Amino acid sequence: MAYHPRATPNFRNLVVRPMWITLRAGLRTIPVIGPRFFSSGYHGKQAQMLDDETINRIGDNDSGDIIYAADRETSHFVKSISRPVTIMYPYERLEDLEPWLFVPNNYNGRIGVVWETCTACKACVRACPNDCLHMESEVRVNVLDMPDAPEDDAGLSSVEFVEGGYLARKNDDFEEIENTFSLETAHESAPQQYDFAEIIDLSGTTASVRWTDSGKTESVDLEGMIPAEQDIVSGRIDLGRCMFCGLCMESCPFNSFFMTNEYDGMSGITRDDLWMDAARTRVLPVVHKEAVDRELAKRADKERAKRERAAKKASKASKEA
Amino acid sequence: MAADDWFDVRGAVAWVTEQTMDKTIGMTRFWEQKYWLSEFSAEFAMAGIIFVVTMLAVLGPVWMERKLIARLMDHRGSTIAIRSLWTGEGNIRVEWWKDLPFGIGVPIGWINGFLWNNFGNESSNPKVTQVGNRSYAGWWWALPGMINNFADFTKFAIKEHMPPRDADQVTYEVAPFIIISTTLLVFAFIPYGPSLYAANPDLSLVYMMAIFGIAPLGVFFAGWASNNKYTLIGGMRSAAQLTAYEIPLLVTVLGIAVLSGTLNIIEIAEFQMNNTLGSVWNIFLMPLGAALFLITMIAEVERTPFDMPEAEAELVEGWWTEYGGMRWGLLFASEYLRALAACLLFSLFFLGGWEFPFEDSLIALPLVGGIFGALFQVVPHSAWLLMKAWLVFGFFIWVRASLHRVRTDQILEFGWRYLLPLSVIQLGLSIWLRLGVYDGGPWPLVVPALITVVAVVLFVVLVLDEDEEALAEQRRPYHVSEINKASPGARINLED
Amino acid sequence: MGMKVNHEKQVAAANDVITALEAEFSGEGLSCEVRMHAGGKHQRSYVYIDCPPSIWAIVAETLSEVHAVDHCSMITGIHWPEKSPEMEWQVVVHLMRMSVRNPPSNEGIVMPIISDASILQGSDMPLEFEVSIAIPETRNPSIPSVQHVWVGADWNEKETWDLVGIDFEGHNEMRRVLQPHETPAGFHPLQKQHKLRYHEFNEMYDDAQGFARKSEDIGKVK
Amino acid sequence: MAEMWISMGPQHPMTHGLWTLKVKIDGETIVDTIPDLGYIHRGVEKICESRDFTQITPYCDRLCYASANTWSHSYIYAAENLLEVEVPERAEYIRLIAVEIQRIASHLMWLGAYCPDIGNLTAFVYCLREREMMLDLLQELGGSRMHYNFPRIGGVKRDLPHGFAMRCRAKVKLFLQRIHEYEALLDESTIFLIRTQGVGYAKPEEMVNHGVTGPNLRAGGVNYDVRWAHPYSVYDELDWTPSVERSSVKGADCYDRYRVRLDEMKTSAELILQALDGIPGGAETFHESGDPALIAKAPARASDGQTGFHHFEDPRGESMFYLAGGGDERGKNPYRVSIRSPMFITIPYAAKCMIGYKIADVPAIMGSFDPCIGETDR
Repeated sequence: MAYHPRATPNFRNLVVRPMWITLRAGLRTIPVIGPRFFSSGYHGKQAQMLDDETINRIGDNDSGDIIYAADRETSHFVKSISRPVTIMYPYERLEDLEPWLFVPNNYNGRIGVVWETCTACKACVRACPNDCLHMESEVRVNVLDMPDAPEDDAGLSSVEFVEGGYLARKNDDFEEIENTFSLETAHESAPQQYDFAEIIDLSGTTASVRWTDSGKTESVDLEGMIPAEQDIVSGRIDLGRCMFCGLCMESCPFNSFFMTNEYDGMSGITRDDLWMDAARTRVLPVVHKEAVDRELAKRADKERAKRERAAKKASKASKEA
Repeated sequence: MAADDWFDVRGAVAWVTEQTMDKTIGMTRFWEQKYWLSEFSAEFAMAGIIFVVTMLAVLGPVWMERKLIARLMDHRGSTIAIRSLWTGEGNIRVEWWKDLPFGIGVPIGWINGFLWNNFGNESSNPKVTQVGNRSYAGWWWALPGMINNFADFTKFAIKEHMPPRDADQVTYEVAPFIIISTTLLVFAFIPYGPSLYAANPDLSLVYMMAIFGIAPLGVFFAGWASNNKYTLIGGMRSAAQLTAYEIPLLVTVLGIAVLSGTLNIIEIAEFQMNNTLGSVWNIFLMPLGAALFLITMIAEVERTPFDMPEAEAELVEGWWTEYGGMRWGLLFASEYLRALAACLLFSLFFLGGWEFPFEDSLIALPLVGGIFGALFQVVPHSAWLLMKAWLVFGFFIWVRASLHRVRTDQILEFGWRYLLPLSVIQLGLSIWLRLGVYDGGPWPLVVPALITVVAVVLFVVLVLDEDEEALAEQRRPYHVSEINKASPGARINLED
Repeated sequence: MGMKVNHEKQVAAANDVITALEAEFSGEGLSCEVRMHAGGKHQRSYVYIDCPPSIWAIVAETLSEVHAVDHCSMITGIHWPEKSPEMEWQVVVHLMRMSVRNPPSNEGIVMPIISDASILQGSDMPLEFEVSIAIPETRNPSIPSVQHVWVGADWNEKETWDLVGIDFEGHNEMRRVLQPHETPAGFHPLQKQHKLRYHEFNEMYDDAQGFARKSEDIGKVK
Repeated sequence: MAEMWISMGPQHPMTHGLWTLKVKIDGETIVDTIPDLGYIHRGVEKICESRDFTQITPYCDRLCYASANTWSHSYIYAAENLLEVEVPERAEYIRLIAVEIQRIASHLMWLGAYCPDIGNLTAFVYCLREREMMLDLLQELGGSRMHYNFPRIGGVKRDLPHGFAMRCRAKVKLFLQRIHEYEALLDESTIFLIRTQGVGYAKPEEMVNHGVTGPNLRAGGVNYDVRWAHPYSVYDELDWTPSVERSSVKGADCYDRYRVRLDEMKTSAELILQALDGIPGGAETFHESGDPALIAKAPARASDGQTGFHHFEDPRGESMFYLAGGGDERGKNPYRVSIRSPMFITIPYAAKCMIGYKIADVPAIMGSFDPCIGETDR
């Protein structure tokens, strides 16, 4: 069978051409003259973004200074060596270079739960093929009981201070931590919005409490406090068994189960290190603000409808009586 | 003349041993013994010096290979700098000196603390400091990556060696020592400079080629003794290849001896440097010989494209597989020592030994002559020899990076059917040159010029035979023409 | 060049095969019908054959020679312990008529045939077959092997015996392919009596090396 | 020299994955071979019997680690046959795009792994560079790089992300130009041609009888492609032909199998571009996941008598799932899942193809059949 002219086994093709190609590859890495004289001339070229019909329609308006090269364009880290594809991992991260790959809810990273809206209905525990999710309880503030402004407290809060119950005090510097804190790079549990304490005894407007973190007992005025409760929430996730399939996220009826973008902080030495507790899998509501707000609005409407029905039933009962 | 410069190691060693013998045994009643004793201890010291020089010289090629191959593959290779001794990696500093007994480590701790505080923390690259990798490419003049060689050596020395269960114990243990000892013996007669050599017998060339040829025996022993079918096949292939390339090598070296009229390596080098004798480098007199020598040496040292026995997809590591720990370290060191020996021999035989190119004409230049004269006085001539050897090793790396690995039967066929006749032709040429053209004094310059021009023309003709019109029409070997394919392709024009 | 195989022609070709088969094996309890794939976008037809184990070898040969069924895709063994006495084991064989003929060649080079799918009909219409063979209640189920008809069925039969335990008479060098060679004879994991203890299997954490887990596993073939 | 058995594997540069090929050699030529599989048999069929229909998809992803999407789609089509689900048109187009991108990535993985077997180390890096582009596209679609869990019964998990069509067109067009580079790299290299042409002949009718399908069969000039013979999804609405190679009379050698796969990559790229143009509702519109245009209502239970099977064109051959309904939990779990792996049938045939060649040719022949041991051992 005839060989391609470049493939005929002669001295030129077998020895001279490969050696010249290798020499040029080596010379290309010399800092100044390399990229100028020996560059292969096709890495990181501007890719033709629009298809032909669109180009004829709107003309080839390039997108200003944003150069999109279909090849992954990286490594400004080592100037003299042009590496169009490799990401120098600890120094460069993929989500900085290609943000469209890490749209917040489109990436199957570590599991994250917005505890505020989780009602521990165990749908995710049943949905998981590998049985990684395990129930666990956590002291938390019932979000509906926290009216932003006193006047619109529609009397929805159903939990009051009770002896043996819990109360929470808002820690004030939470707002700015919440926006700057990024779980991917901090690799430790997210900051808490409240400090929780166990109520020992109630007397009028003051109560003696024992703070759960520090363990100190203190008597505290109930004015600025918010009632909290011990709730069963799904939390202990065995990441050693998890295969990041995302079925739990889809099965959550209350839209409070998300897959975060974190892919590298989850290693451990023993299997038990891979057990993640409620704090480690917390996702701050601010990350999925719209989903959380939609969910809260839905629940608030359901609660209000329930109240009206109860009121209507009560009024009907009182009419008959 | 290049021969005599200040770096006269042998003279100094002889003087020192003589003085010590005079002052010690010369004073006693056995004073007659001081003569042979000083000569013996001088030779003994020179052997030690040559061993140290060789070990330092072999560090060059090992480091060069690692860095150049990395550079060809667009990364920097190992960048561990000397600074990593005291900086540690990623904010973690191992205080190893605390484990030393009897508090020996304490002063080392002080020095380390001082270096850590003054020269350890910052790096010019912001990303490097962010990640805390301080040993990343320290100062360039500290040869980043050189420390890896010492790290590798200690790893080989420490690693446990597990001989295969029912290997043939005796031959298994003997094989690596045959290889490493013959390789080191080769350096006994390689002169690093006019007065830097361990021994200088008259027939040093014949001895050199004999000791160089013993390695295939060790290789075959290693292949056979490790009781592993793959290593047996690898050992056989390697022995066949080495013997196949031994004969053209010997015939080419014979051509050199004939041209220089001696069988002593130092005299060959002198012949090329001495203005009264030959004063023309042999590479210009026998370019074909130089090419043959390089090819056979690459095969002799088992480097790509001739390293079939050692690394084939289905042979895994060839005859090296069953060795580990220090035995593998010795084999690894012997591979690079043999490569260094090959480069030194090439520069001695063809590139005029330890003479700087055009040394005499540079000194004779009108204006700058003086500067060159001073330079050649100050720098010891062994440095030029080492420079040439490392350049030849650079060529070896370039060959390794670009050529395909050739199959065993193709290697043997190429060895027997092409190299052997060519080397015999080369021998005939050198005999004709020596007897017919040479008349005692320096070569008439027209002879090397003519030979070099003919060689270059031949090479260019060999390279440029390109079939232009076939290339233009991109004739492909396969015959999948677009069999009346539906024409979705037409919608995407591939040519742009 | 149309890519769509004509649906009516495919059903017609299936019916031809069924009438031929029923004519030949009328008495022996062979029942065939054309069934439709119910999912996806296309309702494609395939030939379903219910065949007693005794005549399976002959049916296979006729399919292979007469109806040009040249490809055996898969042989599956299923174990129905509680279903019914006459079907404790079932072997489902999937065959296919790939309508592949030797490509012609001129001066040593093969000329591949790319035919137009829309005009295919009759015996060169690609068809799918599903043959279900029910084996009545027995300790060691076995059916005749079709290794000699389609060599492709060779490793399928080995795998079926290895995992489900249905033997194939006339299959030379039957051996375990997917399980380790030293698996005890008689252990076929896909039989229904082997329960998967995965869900409540949490001792893995408190006793990773399994020192405490001695009770019910000793001596029993797991 | 007397004949001796040497075993290549289970850890051996030649095997792409964990399996052993016992080779009886006389000197350098091969006399007899026995393949020995089953090293990574995970019992996926047994695990699937205790999972419900949606939970099985992630396990089918992990059947073959080089082409996860094709296997999960193959299972989903069989499950849709079992549960009688009608898939919306847009979901079928999105599935086709995901499967064809995965086919290109799988063929690139094969080409990348095949060249070092023959000694050409640089091609591996070239192929992985292109595969990186394809994995980016799949990461946008499925959410991760290797195992996506992308298809659902009755549709897909999520619609094409914003800007996906634009990036996909750019990357596929660049890939079509880069294929010329592979042809330059390999067709013009003498050593590659010497090592692959005339090595590992496989006769067409022998292959059909042995059950070999896919690119290995089409290399012998046999035009059998499941997407063409039993069209599922929307393959019959797009304009394409299977890539068939004109091999020599003695059969298909390694070079023809390389040619067929290179041609198939081009066809897949063209299919993606056509699908992007022809997707109903346009590639730029975006539907929330769970939208009826993306996923249809599907029953979660399959009663006892129901069965479903589907042939699917995997980059290595014809993969197939057979599901019998009526498992425990009142039919939520399948009673039996049977998986046909193309390589489980092709490897024994490939082992027979090697008889008569040299040991140095074993990696070339075995590599050209593109074995993927994950799906072989299930």
